[in-house]
Amino acid sequence: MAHGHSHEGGGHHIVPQSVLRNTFLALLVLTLITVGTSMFLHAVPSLGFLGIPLAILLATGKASLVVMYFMGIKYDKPINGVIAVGMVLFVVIFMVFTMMDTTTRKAFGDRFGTTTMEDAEHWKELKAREKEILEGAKKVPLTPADYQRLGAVPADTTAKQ
Amino acid sequence: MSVTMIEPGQTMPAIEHHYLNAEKGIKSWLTTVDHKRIGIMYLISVVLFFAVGGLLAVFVRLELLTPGRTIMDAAMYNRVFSAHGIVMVFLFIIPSIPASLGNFLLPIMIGAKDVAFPRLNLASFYIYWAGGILGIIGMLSGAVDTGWTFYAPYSTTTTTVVWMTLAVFVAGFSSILTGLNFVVTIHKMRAPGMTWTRLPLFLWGIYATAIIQVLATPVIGITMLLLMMEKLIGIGIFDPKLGGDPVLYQHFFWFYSHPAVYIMILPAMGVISELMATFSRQKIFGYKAIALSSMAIALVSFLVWGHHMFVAGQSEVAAIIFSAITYLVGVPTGIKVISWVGTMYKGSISLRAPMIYAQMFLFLFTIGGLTGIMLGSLNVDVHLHDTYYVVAHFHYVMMGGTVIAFLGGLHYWWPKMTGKMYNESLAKWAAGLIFIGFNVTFFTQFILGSQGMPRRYYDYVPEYASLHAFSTYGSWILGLGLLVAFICFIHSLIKGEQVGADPWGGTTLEWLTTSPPDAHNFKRVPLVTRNPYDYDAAYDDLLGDGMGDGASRTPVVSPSRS
Amino acid sequence: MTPKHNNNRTMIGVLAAGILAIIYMIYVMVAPQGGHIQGWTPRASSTLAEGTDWVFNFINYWNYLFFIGVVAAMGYFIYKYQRKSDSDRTEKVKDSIAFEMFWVIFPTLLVMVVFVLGARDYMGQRVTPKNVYEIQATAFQWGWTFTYPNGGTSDSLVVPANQPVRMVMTSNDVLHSFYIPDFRVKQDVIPNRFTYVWFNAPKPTLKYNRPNDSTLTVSSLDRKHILHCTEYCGTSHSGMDRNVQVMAYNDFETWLEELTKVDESAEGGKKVFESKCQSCHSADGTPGIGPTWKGLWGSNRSVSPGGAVPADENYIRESILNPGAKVANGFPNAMTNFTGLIKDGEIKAIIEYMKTLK
Amino acid sequence: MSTTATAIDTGHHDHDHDHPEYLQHHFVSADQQFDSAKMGIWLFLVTEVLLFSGIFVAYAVFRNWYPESFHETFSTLNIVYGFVNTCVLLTSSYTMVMAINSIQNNQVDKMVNYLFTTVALGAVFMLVKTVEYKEKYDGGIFFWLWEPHGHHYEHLANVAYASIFMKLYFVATGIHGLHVLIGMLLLLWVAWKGKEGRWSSDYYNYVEVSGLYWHLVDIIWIFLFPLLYLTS
Repeated sequence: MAHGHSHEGGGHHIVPQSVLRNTFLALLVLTLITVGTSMFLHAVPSLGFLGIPLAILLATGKASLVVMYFMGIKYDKPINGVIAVGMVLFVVIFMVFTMMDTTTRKAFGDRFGTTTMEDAEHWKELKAREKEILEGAKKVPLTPADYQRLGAVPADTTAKQ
Repeated sequence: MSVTMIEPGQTMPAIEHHYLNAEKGIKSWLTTVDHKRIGIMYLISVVLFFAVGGLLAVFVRLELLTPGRTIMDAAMYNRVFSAHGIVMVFLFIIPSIPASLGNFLLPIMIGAKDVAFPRLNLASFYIYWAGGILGIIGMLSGAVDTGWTFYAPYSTTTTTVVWMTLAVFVAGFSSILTGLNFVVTIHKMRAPGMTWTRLPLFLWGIYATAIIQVLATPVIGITMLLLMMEKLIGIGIFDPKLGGDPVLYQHFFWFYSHPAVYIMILPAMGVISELMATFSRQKIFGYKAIALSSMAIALVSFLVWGHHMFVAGQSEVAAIIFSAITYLVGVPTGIKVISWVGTMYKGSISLRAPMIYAQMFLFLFTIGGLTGIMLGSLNVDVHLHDTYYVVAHFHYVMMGGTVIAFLGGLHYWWPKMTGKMYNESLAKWAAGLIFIGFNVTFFTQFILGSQGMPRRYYDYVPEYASLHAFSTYGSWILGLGLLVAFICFIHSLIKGEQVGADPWGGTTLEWLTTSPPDAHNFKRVPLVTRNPYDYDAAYDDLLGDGMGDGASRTPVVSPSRS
Repeated sequence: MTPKHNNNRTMIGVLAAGILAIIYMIYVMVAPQGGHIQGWTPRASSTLAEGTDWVFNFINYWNYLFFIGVVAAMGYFIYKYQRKSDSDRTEKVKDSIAFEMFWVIFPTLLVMVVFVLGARDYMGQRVTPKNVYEIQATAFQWGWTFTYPNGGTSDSLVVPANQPVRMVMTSNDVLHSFYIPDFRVKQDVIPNRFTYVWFNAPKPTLKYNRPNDSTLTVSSLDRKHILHCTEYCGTSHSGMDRNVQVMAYNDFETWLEELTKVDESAEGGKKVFESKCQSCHSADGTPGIGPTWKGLWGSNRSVSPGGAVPADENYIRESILNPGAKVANGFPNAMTNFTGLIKDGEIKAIIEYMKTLK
Repeated sequence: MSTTATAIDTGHHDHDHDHPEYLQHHFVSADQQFDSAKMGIWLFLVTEVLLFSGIFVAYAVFRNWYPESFHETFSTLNIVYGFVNTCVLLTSSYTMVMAINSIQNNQVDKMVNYLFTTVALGAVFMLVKTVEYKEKYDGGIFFWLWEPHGHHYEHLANVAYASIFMKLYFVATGIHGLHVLIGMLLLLWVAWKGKEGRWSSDYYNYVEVSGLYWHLVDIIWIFLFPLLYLTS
């Protein structure tokens, strides 16, 4: 263990070297596991969807090890811990709320968000439906009698210059 | 030094040693680490940028006096309104209250000698000026006409915004460092006895603002960086031609900019809480409610930015969620307004200039807040978005709120900062002119906006001509009022008469040191034993010295208690 | 010491200023301003407008209530609790938790009601009804081109009456926004992506001017329905105001036919010039964003790349369809390319018109 | 409720000289100074993480929109380089922590050696990074360059949004590399001052602060490595 007297400058807690060594080894092992899982997932494409969550899980694990032991949050004043947690919270808020928009743009069936490249066939379909659209417009219950009711003046031939 | 009781009418003895004459010469000012001097330097630069922004605003309104060309062409008009936006937002209103009044008063109000990192404080002042100079270069060289929002495809394809984005990036750092400094100071350097519930509400406002500054400003930093990358190396995440998405830029921009509007208003609310308490001589109504609502606003303000983008091509799911949370963030603001009005209940209200500004704040900020509720509703925002209704809303909240509170706070703490009292009637005339001018200018714009007049329009349909004319006449009155207020302060510097430590009968710590305060604020670290607005306990202080040993007392105006 | 300021006179001054401001606000709200503007929202001319106005007024009345409440309380307290002397001592007011709770619960419920009203109506606006009449709108820097299903393109928007119309919108260059105040519809137009907005205008506009009529300087706009661009898009962002007419069916039908006929005479060219080219080019020699057309035809043009080029048939055609290929020296390469926005007949008409401009 | 305390006598009392020289005048005790420094650096780390959060959000959004071209582009990244860099940075974090441990036990020279090893490991990281960038530069891909050629990259030319992802990779690792550089300079300064005997177990604030900064730079890479190199 750390030898001899170490007159404490203040109440700073000294993390025992054994803890540091174990954390370091744990970090290396976790890195190996991360690479291992990605290799494994390459081999088994059916589990491909696990890629991101596993990677994030392992990375957060390693990061929390570094924060707790290397940066000493475990032995530190609680306010620094609150700051660390707050930091992660706000990154997550930013990510979640932005993704909430970008991933749900086609939620209501309307052809929102399609880029022009994908939408070429929409135009063809529109052209095909032209006859039907004009028919639809015709069926609108407008007769000359309606004009008067709607207060529409007959076509104004004296065009405005 | 023994203490003499000063009868009213007798002139106050000037304080020999204080922070202004502790050291002499420009060099001592430019290299000072005294938070009070840095506060004064920030005050001067902030007022300077306010003058620049204000002048630009007068030109904008002059151009809109008549449809078609009045004094400048479209390209120039676009540059002027963009410069007005950028200067006012990044160089005036964000640093205005926290950096000038906050810097000066935070250490004194918590009984400390200085902020936690004095050198960092000076560094952030110089970074602020670096941002300011870059901004001016950006305005003069590049034709920045994108408005203060730099929306993506236009800002990255057609105009040169690199200088201006660099200026915002640098000015952002100054805001981060100030916020960081204030959070650590409030946490670590409070005087013995100053628990969280004995913290004055101005400091709760500054604390909540500092948290937002630390958490939100880095995101505008990365946004400006990515915008520069988009322009210089064509990264393509915002430019639709390369597959990017302009709405993504708006997400990045507004994630910072909505919390930024709370950076602007929270310190103003803090000032108003102080003014209400002192000038109603009444304990603040609902201290915990106001303190907690400041923190609630600080946190919830990060969840609502989507209400700027209801019609920007955002998905309906996101729009609905953002609208719901936007309404939640309105509730704490309502509690604050109710608590301020509650403070006046059964108080003894003295309508000095700071209190008049506080009343104006309540009047104007209530209109601003309520129209915010209007803009929060999804279908109404479809009609009102990007029209003059929005322009009027944010001017009522930012100018009617923050600028009026800034002027109120400035009048309130002016005797403490300079030791001199301002001329009361001059200040009242200025307040009156500002109030009338403001309402004529901006309430007209509510009607313009709801009638459909779009924002940032150089030319408009003749139907809106008379309303625009009204608005321009109002802007002249408003400009005159601000000029008179400025003259009132300069006049007080020259001819103002000396004041004692506590001209208003305030009870927070800064009123217990000399005015202007000593270079080290307090000779002995004060022991805080009561709530900040406890007027009964405060009376005993004015006689005793609070150290319980009555050794040295502050020279006070004897409360002519018969 | 500080001169004894007259608390009483100041109090009267403050109350007077408050009342004066409120009077001005009421005046601005109700007095008719220039032409027919009065009250808050423009005249409702689409089926959506009624829902928006209802929620607008609902919130407005609550705003009036809260605002008058706060201002009345302030005025009364200023009057009642004036400070008599500097040594007034106020009695303690207990913080009542019940009062605070009330002002938390009640506003939260109220704003949730307002939210639900707004969201419900908003969803009604976003989901398009059946048998909709689709018009494609292309926004470009400082103008619109509306393409109708029968292929006709017009510069100002004409919609059939009493028929749900869906605008299918995209932009050629930067962000624009399609906003018709009278219909209460607005939707940003994003390059390289389609955005949609629908409305149904029941009442035809009374006076129709000639099809494709876009002799519109802003001040000459006849107050039918106006289309604004509300997303800042550059120098003449305010020049993108256009006319919106609602025609009963028969007139709409005739208008559509006439739209596809392109008269290729110089006269037709002049009309195309006014609708599409006038915002940047001029016909009488005055300098504009783009080169003037006066004396252009047949002259030698110094362009980059490529040095000198005679201004003949294919130079003009190429400069319209792909302006970036040969940029006239001294002018910015800012012209949007008109492929798809202009018909071949119209290019011929422009060339005829240019010939007349000596 | 007794009274608020303050003492105002405007005479100047002299500075008492018993408190140590490194204690700045406005702090009451060395502990207060140390805690303030630590909280200050933690808040600064918050701003650094939020700066990088912008890049992670852009990465997440575009990966969600164009997964196939994401896979195509990032499969060209060399995992060996990434893995080596991760181990290097983890070891440098370890040596950094050992440096702080030794200064806490007042072993100044041991700390200085650990600091120099940390900086050396940082240099190795930057070296591996430059090799990787060189490889890409030869393949015609760099910050402002997008003409992929050479057998390894030319198929990217016809992948739809490959340039966005590649440039996002460059921006992310570029800004991270910049932070590694700043960290190395900071540690060099701290080690240099350590050599001059400025730090002791009573006063090692700057060592602690630069250590925390270095750990943050390591954490950012811990997230960057799997998300960029592995998940394609």
